[in-house]
Amino acid sequence: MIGKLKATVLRNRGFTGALVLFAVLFITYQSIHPRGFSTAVLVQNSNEVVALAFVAIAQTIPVLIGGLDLSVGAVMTLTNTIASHVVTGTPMQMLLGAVLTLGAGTMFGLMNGLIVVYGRIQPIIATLATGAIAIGLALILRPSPGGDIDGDLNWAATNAVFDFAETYGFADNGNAAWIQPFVNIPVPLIILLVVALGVWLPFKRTVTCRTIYAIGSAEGAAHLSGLPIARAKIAAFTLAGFFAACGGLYLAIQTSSGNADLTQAGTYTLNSIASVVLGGTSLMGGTGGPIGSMIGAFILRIISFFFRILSIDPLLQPLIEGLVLLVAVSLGALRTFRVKNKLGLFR
Amino acid sequence: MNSSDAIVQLRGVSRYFGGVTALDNVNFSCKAGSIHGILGENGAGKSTLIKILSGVLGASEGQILNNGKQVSYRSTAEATADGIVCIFQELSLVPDLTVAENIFIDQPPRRMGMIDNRKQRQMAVELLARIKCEDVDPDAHIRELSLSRRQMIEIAKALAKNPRVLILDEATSALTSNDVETVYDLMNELRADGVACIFISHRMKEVDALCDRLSVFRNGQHIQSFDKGGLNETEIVQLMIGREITAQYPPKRSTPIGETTLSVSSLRWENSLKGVDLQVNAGEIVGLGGLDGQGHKELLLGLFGALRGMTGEITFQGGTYKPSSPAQSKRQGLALVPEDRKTEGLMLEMSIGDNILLPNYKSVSQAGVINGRLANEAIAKAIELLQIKVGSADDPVETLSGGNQQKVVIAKWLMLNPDIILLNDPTRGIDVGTKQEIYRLMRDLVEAGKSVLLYSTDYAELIGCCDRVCVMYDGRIVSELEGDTLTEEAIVAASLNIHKDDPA
Amino acid sequence: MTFLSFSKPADRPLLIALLTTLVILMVGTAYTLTTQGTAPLLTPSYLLQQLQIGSFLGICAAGMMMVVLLGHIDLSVPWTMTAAAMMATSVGGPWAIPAGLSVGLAVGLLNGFGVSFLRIPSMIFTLGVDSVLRGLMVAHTGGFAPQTKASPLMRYLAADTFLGIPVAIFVWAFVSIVIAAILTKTGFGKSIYAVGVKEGAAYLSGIRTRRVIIGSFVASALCASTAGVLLAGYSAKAYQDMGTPYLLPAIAAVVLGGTHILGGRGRYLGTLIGATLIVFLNSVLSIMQMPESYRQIIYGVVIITMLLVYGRGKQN
Amino acid sequence: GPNIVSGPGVNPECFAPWTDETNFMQWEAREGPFRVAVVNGFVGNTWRIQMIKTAKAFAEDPSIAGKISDFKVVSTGTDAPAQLGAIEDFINQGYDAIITIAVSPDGFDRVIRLADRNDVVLVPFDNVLDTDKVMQVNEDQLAMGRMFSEFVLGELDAKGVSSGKILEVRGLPGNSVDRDRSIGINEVFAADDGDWEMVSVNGMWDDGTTQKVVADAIAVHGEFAAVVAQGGSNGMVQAIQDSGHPWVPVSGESENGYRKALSEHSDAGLKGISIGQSPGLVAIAMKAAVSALEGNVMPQLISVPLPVATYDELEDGKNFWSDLPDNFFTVNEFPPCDVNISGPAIMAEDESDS
Ligand SMILES: Nc1ncnc2c1ncn2[C@@H]1O[C@H](COP(=O)(O)OP(=O)(O)OP(=O)(O)O)[C@@H](O)[C@H]1O
Ligand SMILES: Nc1ncnc2c1ncn2[C@@H]1O[C@H](COP(=O)(O)OP(=O)(O)OP(=O)(O)O)[C@@H](O)[C@H]1O
Ligand SMILES: [Mg+2]
Ligand SMILES: [Mg+2]
Repeated sequence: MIGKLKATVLRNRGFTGALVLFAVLFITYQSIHPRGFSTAVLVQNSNEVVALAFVAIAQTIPVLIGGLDLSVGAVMTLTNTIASHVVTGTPMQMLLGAVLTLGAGTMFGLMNGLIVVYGRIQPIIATLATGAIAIGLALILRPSPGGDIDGDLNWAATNAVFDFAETYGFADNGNAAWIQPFVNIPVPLIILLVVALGVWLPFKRTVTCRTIYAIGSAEGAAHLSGLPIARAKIAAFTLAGFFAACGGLYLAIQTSSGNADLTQAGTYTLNSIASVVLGGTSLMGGTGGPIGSMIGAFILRIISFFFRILSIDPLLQPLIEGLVLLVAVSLGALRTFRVKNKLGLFR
Repeated sequence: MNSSDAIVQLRGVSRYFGGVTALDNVNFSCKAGSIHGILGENGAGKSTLIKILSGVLGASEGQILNNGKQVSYRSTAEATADGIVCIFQELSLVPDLTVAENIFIDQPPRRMGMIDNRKQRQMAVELLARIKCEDVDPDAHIRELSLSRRQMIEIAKALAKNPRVLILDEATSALTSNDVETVYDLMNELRADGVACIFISHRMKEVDALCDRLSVFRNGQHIQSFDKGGLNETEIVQLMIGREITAQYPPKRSTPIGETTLSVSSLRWENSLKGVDLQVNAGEIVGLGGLDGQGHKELLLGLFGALRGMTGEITFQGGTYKPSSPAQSKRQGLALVPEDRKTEGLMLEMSIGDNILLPNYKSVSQAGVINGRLANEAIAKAIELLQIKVGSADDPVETLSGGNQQKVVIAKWLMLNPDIILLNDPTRGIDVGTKQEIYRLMRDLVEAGKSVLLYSTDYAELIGCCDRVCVMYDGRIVSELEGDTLTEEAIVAASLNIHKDDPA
Repeated sequence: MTFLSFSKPADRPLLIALLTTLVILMVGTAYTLTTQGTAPLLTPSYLLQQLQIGSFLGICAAGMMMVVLLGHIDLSVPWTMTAAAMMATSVGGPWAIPAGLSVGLAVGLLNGFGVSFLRIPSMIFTLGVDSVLRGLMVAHTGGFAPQTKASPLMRYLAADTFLGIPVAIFVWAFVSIVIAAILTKTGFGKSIYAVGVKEGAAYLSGIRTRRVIIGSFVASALCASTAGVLLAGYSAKAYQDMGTPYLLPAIAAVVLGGTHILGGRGRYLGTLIGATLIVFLNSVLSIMQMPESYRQIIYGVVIITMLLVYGRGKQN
Repeated sequence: GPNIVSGPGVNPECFAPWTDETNFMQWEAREGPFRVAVVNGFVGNTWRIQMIKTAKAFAEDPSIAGKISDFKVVSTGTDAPAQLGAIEDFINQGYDAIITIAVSPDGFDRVIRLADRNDVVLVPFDNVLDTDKVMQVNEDQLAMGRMFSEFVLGELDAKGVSSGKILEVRGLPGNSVDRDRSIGINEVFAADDGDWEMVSVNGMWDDGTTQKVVADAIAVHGEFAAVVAQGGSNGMVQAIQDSGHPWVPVSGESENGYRKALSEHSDAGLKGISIGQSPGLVAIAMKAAVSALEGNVMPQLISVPLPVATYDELEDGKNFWSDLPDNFFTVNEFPPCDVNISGPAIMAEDESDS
């Protein structure tokens, strides 16, 4: 039994490592924060991480098939601008707008998938190009930042459950007894977990998902085993598009506006890759998963949280941030030094 | 033959790869409830044949019939659905998925449309029991398993699809003798259940033991089919390689052994090598025998510098020698022909020439710049020496068949003219003809005063061409057999470590 | 000479890229003819000036190709360029260029070490190195207010002309010849391809794969720093963030040149053409005063279409 | 939150209201010393570095040091959630005032709401927000654009040129500052009776890009009557010089290098105007924040006078420094606000001895 547990942990070293690192960083941060462990701080933290977490999840799935999606940041930006146009009006219209936004992102992902599978273009390049296209479209939709998404929605979606209830006046403004256990949970966190787990866990138990892992691990074998390779690849990029759109939609709600920011798109793509790696997913594909990447995103964010509570020369902060990132990803080297059979290195 | 009761049947099937004709107007059929062996040299077209049967490749010409009705499968999935299941020469397991997931990879048990992991696991346990692999943890990742174990899982995977036609393409090449037994029993069961098995192997013994009917292929053509016992071994081999063959193994050492080339004492690494003592002298072929996973591979890799943290004394050519990396071992005069030519030995998509030159650029460059003329000469010489069947030295290696690929691996090392060459099961999946050429080559090397250390899964081979055989058991060398003591019985006994003077 | 031959089918991408470049120039000329009745695009002076500016990209691409052939990538190019330029100008005088190049050397060794010894995926390790370099440069400017004036030699190499041809183009040519020679004429070059195809097999063939990897990353970083030093010479000074516009175009140039992004396949001539293509695409777009949005879309579409066409080549 | 009150505000020569319609705001006074944070976005360019150094230096400045008990500066990079997060975090930590350069003119509703709830003074400057709910500090970009054009037109007039191509070098697409300056520039030329063909290129406010696009434009269009750049001025001058294009009237930012060039080549015809978006704005924003915390009446939108210098007003050692690097921004001090930290003082000396 205990042996089994040990084996499982060993098989998911990367993930376990990420979890531990996260726990350490988070607890340290919260305990030195003047208002550590308070709802306000949790809400703030989750608000900051949601968009990145979604994009990191999006990145994970193409990475699992051994590809990379350099368009996730751009798709987030594109959907962000779309949302800033369509998520307005009556609640019904807003809901419709949200669906439209997610649909658009999913379609874009589907397009990536089709190009990769039927165009036979390496994912990394295909998405580099489609990413540029996405940014172009975003710039057309929002030549300059703007759009106003309903303020209540913004307030409700970026707060704790209590304020949510209060804003929309249900559970008698969040004072009902049944809701008390939840009032302090940040809404953004709920959104993130519900969407991520709600989509991923069922998907994980399909042959398509199994094929995604198989492709990343040994495409030839997957092919000989008669697995639906094309379907799986297309699914991977489509899902990536969907999750990137979730990021874009939330970003739009959070900033109640749309902004076709080229640099920001780039930042998010690169950070998504960093999150995936920190989360213990191998860029070779085949091992890991979105949950890990979510934690990777948390880790990435927490690193910068520290600058706000410690006094560090502002002109040294970028350096420190860079070094910490470098060291964090270099922890992956521990594996290398455990490897006694050097051939094990070349997998 | 009357094709009425044939379950699968090929009519005038041909397959071309660019210029190469892999199959040439083949008519072939096999009956339900029989085991049908297919024999042929490397490149004879065996794999191509079964790849066409099982939907991996399409036929360029001709038609395929299943139970009399014509079919053309566009994917293995379609073939499987039709009851045709194949175990391919190149394994089809996914390293990062668990054993259970691999066994039921494309048709897992479902509940409400979703994979039912518990059920899958328990079904896997049952299957593993059926193939006598209870030791394998269904949750283990394939990565963690040895090659022989993987081949057994392959078989389990095939059984899980309860096939009506089961095809094994050299599926037993890496199996240890007792696993092979298990497979025999299974195939006999299946035959009893009316399943048709197509069995491809280069081990005459196995084919003999199992098959009811044999078909011989030679460069793409179906030469002849006959019932078991219809022809004797030499006749069969003759059909396969299309010429008279003389004694299978070259005569043993004629020259006296020279001084010690390599001597190893109490070599330890992790828990695979537990104090190996070994001597290899100039002018002799030393064999490594024993069951799978007793540390042969580690020993060879370790000597070649691919393992870290190995302890023990090694002297090589009189000097102490500490293997630290293949590059350094190469310079010292060692060479290694690795276990898996496809992933460790060759750059499949690179040209034959580049593959041969890979370790040798120093020798064909002047002042760090490659001299084209020297390079081409060197390549031509190597191809000539090993009689590699190539169209042009610029073709990718992947277009060669297994045997010729293996020759390329050996060729690139011979160019360095090493003092000792370590071979890890070099004749696995290689046809008789090529095997003989390789045996002869080894013999020539040692005649020229070099040394050879040969690990083989094939006992006959060890007995046939080694001057001395060291049998490994549990990371140690438990006995050395030479001359008359070198018999199959002796090796088997030693492999199982049943000795009157047993140390352990 | 073999370097210029298009014989193999694998060379179709090169031809296509070459043709595309010409088409782009034609389109641009058609545009200027209709709008202004002149064809500046085809005047030698303009072409030379474009190639002069293009040489910085071309040199980056040359280095990038060395790592792409390994199946790796170097995302530290932007701040390697910047750091090299800023160090060169801070040191100044005759030691300016050596200082700049030694930055490249150091970065290359670091990247190589991380990728070959620590076995961290280059995608992420070089990304980390890039942000470290950025941090260093911010701290450097913030803390030490360094000199930023390019040395006369830097000016000469980047902005001056020789026999009427910008010196920068000669530098680009020189780098090209060196890289092409390494790739086609040396064991190191061949080993790069081998490692790109299958590192494990290369390792077991007695190739010092770690040295090969480090060597390639050093080459890449040296090219980047050369480009940085030149760019500083061209602008007469170094400034923060000067390398950022060069990363993605460099990768695109390599890929449009027919080099396989997963390594093992590709010719330098292709990269050369790819770089030229991007340079002229850029200048035509800016002549048309194309707004950023459509610019981005056009880049994307061009890359996709060309790779689709290349792919067609592979199938039949 | 603040109350909307009627003016006049405190210290008007420093805190000048944008227009006479501009509202005034007042927070109730509280006891100092205060905790102040600066939340910067992108960090990797000279202007931002100079801004951060100015902020640090000003926080030590005797005129204000006593009123600030705790001062933090963080840079979040171009990442809206991160910047919003940082601001919210400082609000949670109970800071009294938060100065920021917004990464986007929009999307700050939540933090504004939180700031008001917790009586935190939030002061965007440089890249300001499209809202009148917060106190903001900026220079009038539209006016800057107009001034660029008016000066250039004046010079052309003096040369007797009344037609030709004008090269406009724009900045970051989608950025509000770029938009406003460009509007200003173009409306003046449109209004002028000479016939001008505007050619506009995108310099991203960055010397390298500007140099490249200007060089391209010259190569394609031949000669320009004038060049109106809103940034990357060094690159613009460099390109004109290298291409052998004759010196013409120009406009640009306030980099030291640009002013050096103006003073050096003005006789040869490089007659230029230099208006700086000054990194010193941060100091004024800090000062405004403190003054607001002290309960003074403040304009909602504070217009900082444009620091203008034309080629004939340049004086070595006073408003430019021929012996110092090109990159730093010359205008940094604002005497009316007794912000007296000069560019060279912080950008041209070693940290250790400043
Ligand atoms: N993908 C391919 N491209 C080109 N030629 C191929 C390809 N696959 C097989 N061939 C050629 O077809 C012929 C038959 O190959 P095949 O693999 O069927 O031989 P085989 O009998 O299986 O040999 P072995 O016993 O070594 O497996 C060989 O000459 C081989 O070179
Ligand atoms: N060809 C290779 N490519 C990449 N990494 C390698 C290679 N060979 C070894 N390594 C790794 O580099 C480090 C040193 O490996 P090396 O081959 O030198 O064996 P070693 O003897 O343990 O190391 P060293 O020789 O440096 O003491 C280890 O992390 C090893 O796994
Ligand atoms: Mg075969
Ligand atoms: Mg070593």
